[in-house]
Amino acid sequence: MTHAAATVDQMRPPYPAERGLDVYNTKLGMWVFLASEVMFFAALIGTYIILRFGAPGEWAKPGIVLNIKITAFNTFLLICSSVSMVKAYAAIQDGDPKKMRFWLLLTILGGATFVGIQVYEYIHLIEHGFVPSGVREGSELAELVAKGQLPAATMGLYGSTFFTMTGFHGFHVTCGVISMTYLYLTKALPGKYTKQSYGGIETVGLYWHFVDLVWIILFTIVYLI
Amino acid sequence: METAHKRPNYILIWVYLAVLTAAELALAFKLPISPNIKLLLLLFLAIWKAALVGLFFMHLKFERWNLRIMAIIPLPLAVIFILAGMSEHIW
Amino acid sequence: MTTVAATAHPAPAHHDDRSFIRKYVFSTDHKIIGIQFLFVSLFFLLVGGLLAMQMRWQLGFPGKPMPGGGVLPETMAPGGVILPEYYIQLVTMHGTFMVFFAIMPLLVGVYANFLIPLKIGTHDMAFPRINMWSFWSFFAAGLVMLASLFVPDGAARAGWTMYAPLSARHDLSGASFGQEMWSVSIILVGLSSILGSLNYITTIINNRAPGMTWFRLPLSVWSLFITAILGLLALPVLSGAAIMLLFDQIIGTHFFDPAAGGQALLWQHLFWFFGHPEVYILILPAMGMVSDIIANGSRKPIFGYHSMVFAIVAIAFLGWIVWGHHMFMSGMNPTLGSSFMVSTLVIAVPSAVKTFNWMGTMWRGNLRFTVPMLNAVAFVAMFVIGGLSGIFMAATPVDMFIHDTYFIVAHLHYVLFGGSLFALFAAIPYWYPKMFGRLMHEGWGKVHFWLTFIFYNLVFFPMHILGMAGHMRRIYDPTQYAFLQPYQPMNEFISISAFLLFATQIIFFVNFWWSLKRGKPSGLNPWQDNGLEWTLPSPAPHGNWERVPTVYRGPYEFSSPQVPEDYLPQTRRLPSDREPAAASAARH
Amino acid sequence: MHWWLPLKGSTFAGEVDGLFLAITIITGIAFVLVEVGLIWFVVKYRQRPGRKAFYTHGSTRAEVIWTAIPAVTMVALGLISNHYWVRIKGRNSVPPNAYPIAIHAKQFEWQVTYPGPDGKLGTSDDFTVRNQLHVPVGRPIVVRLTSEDVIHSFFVPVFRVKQDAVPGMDINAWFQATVPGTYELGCAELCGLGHYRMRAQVFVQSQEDYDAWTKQAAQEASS
Repeated sequence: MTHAAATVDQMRPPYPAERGLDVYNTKLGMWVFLASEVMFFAALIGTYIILRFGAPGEWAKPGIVLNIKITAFNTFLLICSSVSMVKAYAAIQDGDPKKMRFWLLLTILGGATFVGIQVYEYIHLIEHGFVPSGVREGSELAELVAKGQLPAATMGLYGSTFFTMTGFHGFHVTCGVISMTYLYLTKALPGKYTKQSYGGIETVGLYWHFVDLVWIILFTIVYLI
Repeated sequence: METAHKRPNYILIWVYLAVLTAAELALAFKLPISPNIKLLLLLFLAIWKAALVGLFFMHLKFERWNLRIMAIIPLPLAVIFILAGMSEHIW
Repeated sequence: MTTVAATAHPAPAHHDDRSFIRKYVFSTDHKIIGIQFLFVSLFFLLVGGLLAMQMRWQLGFPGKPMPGGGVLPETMAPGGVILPEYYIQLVTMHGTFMVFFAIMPLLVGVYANFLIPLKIGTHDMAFPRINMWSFWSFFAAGLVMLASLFVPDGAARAGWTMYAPLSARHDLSGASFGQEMWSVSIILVGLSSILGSLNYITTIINNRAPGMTWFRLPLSVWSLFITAILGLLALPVLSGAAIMLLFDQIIGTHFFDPAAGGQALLWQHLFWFFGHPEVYILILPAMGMVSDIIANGSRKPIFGYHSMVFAIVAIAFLGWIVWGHHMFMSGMNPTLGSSFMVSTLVIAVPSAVKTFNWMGTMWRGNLRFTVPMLNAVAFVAMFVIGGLSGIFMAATPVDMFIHDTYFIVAHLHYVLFGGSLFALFAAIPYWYPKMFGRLMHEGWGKVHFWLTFIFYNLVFFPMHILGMAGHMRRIYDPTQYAFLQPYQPMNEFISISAFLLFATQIIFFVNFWWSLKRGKPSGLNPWQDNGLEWTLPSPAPHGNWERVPTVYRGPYEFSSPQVPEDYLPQTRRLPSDREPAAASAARH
Repeated sequence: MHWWLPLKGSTFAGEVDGLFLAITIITGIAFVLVEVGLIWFVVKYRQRPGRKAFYTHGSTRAEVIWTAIPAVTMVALGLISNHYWVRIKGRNSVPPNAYPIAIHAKQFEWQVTYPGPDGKLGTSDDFTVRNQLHVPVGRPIVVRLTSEDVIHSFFVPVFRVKQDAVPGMDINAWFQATVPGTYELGCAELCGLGHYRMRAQVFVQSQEDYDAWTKQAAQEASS
């Protein structure tokens, strides 16, 4: 194994503080990556805000189009999984790998359920006629648009932005679930995380909390406002 | 990297987040107030929740400034972009 | 905090038992990845050049059959005569290849990978495997883009800036699959750059050798660091925009389609919000490497090291708030135009500081005109023209006339060819020995330099005059316009010079290949430089150092009175030097 | 063939050209300074055996000077440019008495709608002509630009005026022609494969000629 590969899983910075940030490489790398993720979501969310701000007429009513109740539950679920993630992190810091495995598994389950519910929500929405291009002809929503309960001019924009933003968030959650599962199977189960070495848990945790944070913003601006 | 800082009470943060989410829902669908105030309050609550996650779950509260900068740098850029894009529609 | 454990890894150098595939194909060695980037992006440079030649043929000799054009299919050039729809594909793909697949990977992909670990004194990148993925996603992006030239309906047709709604709606552009492949390819390029950037940033922050403080970093590393930050934050915006464009194209969303409430200008804001930092991604590394080469060639410390660093930082910071200057005529809010004009003009200040500091470096030097030095000096001379012509378009009333004319084409080529490419013609022979252990041929290098310098100016300087006549960009046949007909001889002149310029590049490519096997062996330090990389054998071995070196001074101690020679390597310990505090831990 | 800018055909062409000249002089000085300096250094300080370069890390005074001079110049240039910009393209720049003409751009033609005898757009006496822009000399004209499909750009080199026509937006650009004659209007923004032939004739006429043409064209359009 090369030197560099060996340092990757180190919980220590490669060099003393005066030569770096006093943060080990993977953690620093994850923070740097998250900075770029912020810009990615800024592009998507910014697009949404700008389109909505300059929209021709009234914005679509989320309360009618979407199923807020189920998404509110999903939001709660994601918050819970963030807490379980941080509990896993606290457990391994205390040197309790068993408790860590329990909380990590709970996080994975929470994340997977979130994705499952989101897929269900998508199917439900598409059945009702809410699609990325707006409203499907001849569907339930199309009737509401015809009756004037939903604005025809902005449904297309709402569909575009809604599915793109929530879809990419869902994609990020899926990536998080996959990487946590991978870490669970290859590192947590074989007992490779210890009180001294838990970099993977901390790093994937940062990612997971970031995904949760993005959802908090998305839930408010897409579903509630 | 031992935990030099006092560990926050994660369950308490969780309760906070849950209560704030419930408050958001109530605000959005139950309270009869003007849409503009609602918008501001909802954004405020969302930022509050996001800040809780960032500060406690992602431990930004306990990191050094040079790492916090990493998280902060993109934010003004995003704000500049959104404001410029919005200004198209107010002239 | 002690770090003995972290630094005491066995050094892997000199017993290399990796298989061929692990060593040269799916390599995680930063130097091999750099070389992979070099070969692939030189190929794309050639492709971009070939596309430009076809454009120049059409502009110089509109409607005449192109020599050798008979090999092109009927859908592009029946009987060798270029069709308008093929011409706009050429325009689009020339820009796309040169920006995303030639200049950017040549500067960042090649030299960030190759130089950063060598110059800061570490064994490899912080995340070697992510680094490998960065190359392979770039490679996949390149293949997709190249393949798009050959699909039915041809490649993307909306210019490299892909202004919506032309790009978003196939019924308006006439392209279909090619347009979608462009979006996919750009998403992959974005991924590649993000992965690369996070690696460079982490490596530079965390993995510097003992004594390598921030203000002892060579300017090349400083500029690559700032470039990586720009790339990290700008490319995700492009990827996001390209994703939305792709969705508009394939799943019928309406982001950029005004017919359904979308906004055409939104694409421009997104694109240029990425695009202007991108412009600095394309020039900052060139500036950094030229600084290294000019100091070396002048045998003098760089003039005003700190202000050079602050100028890089200032350019990068201002680069985020000037994007609107690409949109002065787009119907953007004119008040916003005023603020963008001021920020754009202000960016001339750090650029001027850099130019004067390069001149200050040469002042009272002892100038050695090696091929890298010649090209580096040409960089300064040409970048000045590109920088100064930028002031014209920054002034909004003047931009009203010259926007989207050949004046812009001249300006951007003075920066990207005269700037970035001359810097590469300096950097490639300069670090060639460390890559391949041999020097490139000096005589042919000089022939290539002089011919390129002459033909390059003959091609691009007259374009200013075309622009002042109002010659629009991206038009297939300028003779359509009566007011442009008198300028046709100038278009012919430019085209012939362009063909000669292209032919001259063959010298470079032949020299490059020939020297791989036949070049003069270079030895450790052919340019008598101070950098850490020159303490290693050429080519540098896998893992770089047996033991991480210790740094005692900055990289530009040329002609120091402390030693009789005119250079003083960063690792050489003089009796007066103190051991850096961090070194005691690393030494054991 | 000119080696300098084309004919000044509008009221602000002189201002634009003046600014162009001013920037040419400013940048010309910087250009000569740098290039002559470079050549001088290249010749004077070329390598000679036995010589060692002058060892210096820079001079704060010199750097302050060459930071301050460009900074002051650029800020001044920005203020001057902004003065003209506000007058030409600013929010309230369109003269109130400007004569309105609507131009609808589409792949690949310019549909020019004239207000007819009443001088107002949107009334029944409007008429549309393809690819011909007739304007009376010496009178401010406001062009209302719209686009059917993609982004086009209205560009008349002799007027020094350029403005994109963006689908979904309604953009006003104004100018006042000063020299009667026939000129060309081109599309300056890549708009598809016919971009290069998206051109129109511009006729700057005296008011009488313009009125006569309007009468005739309105008849032709209605018949």
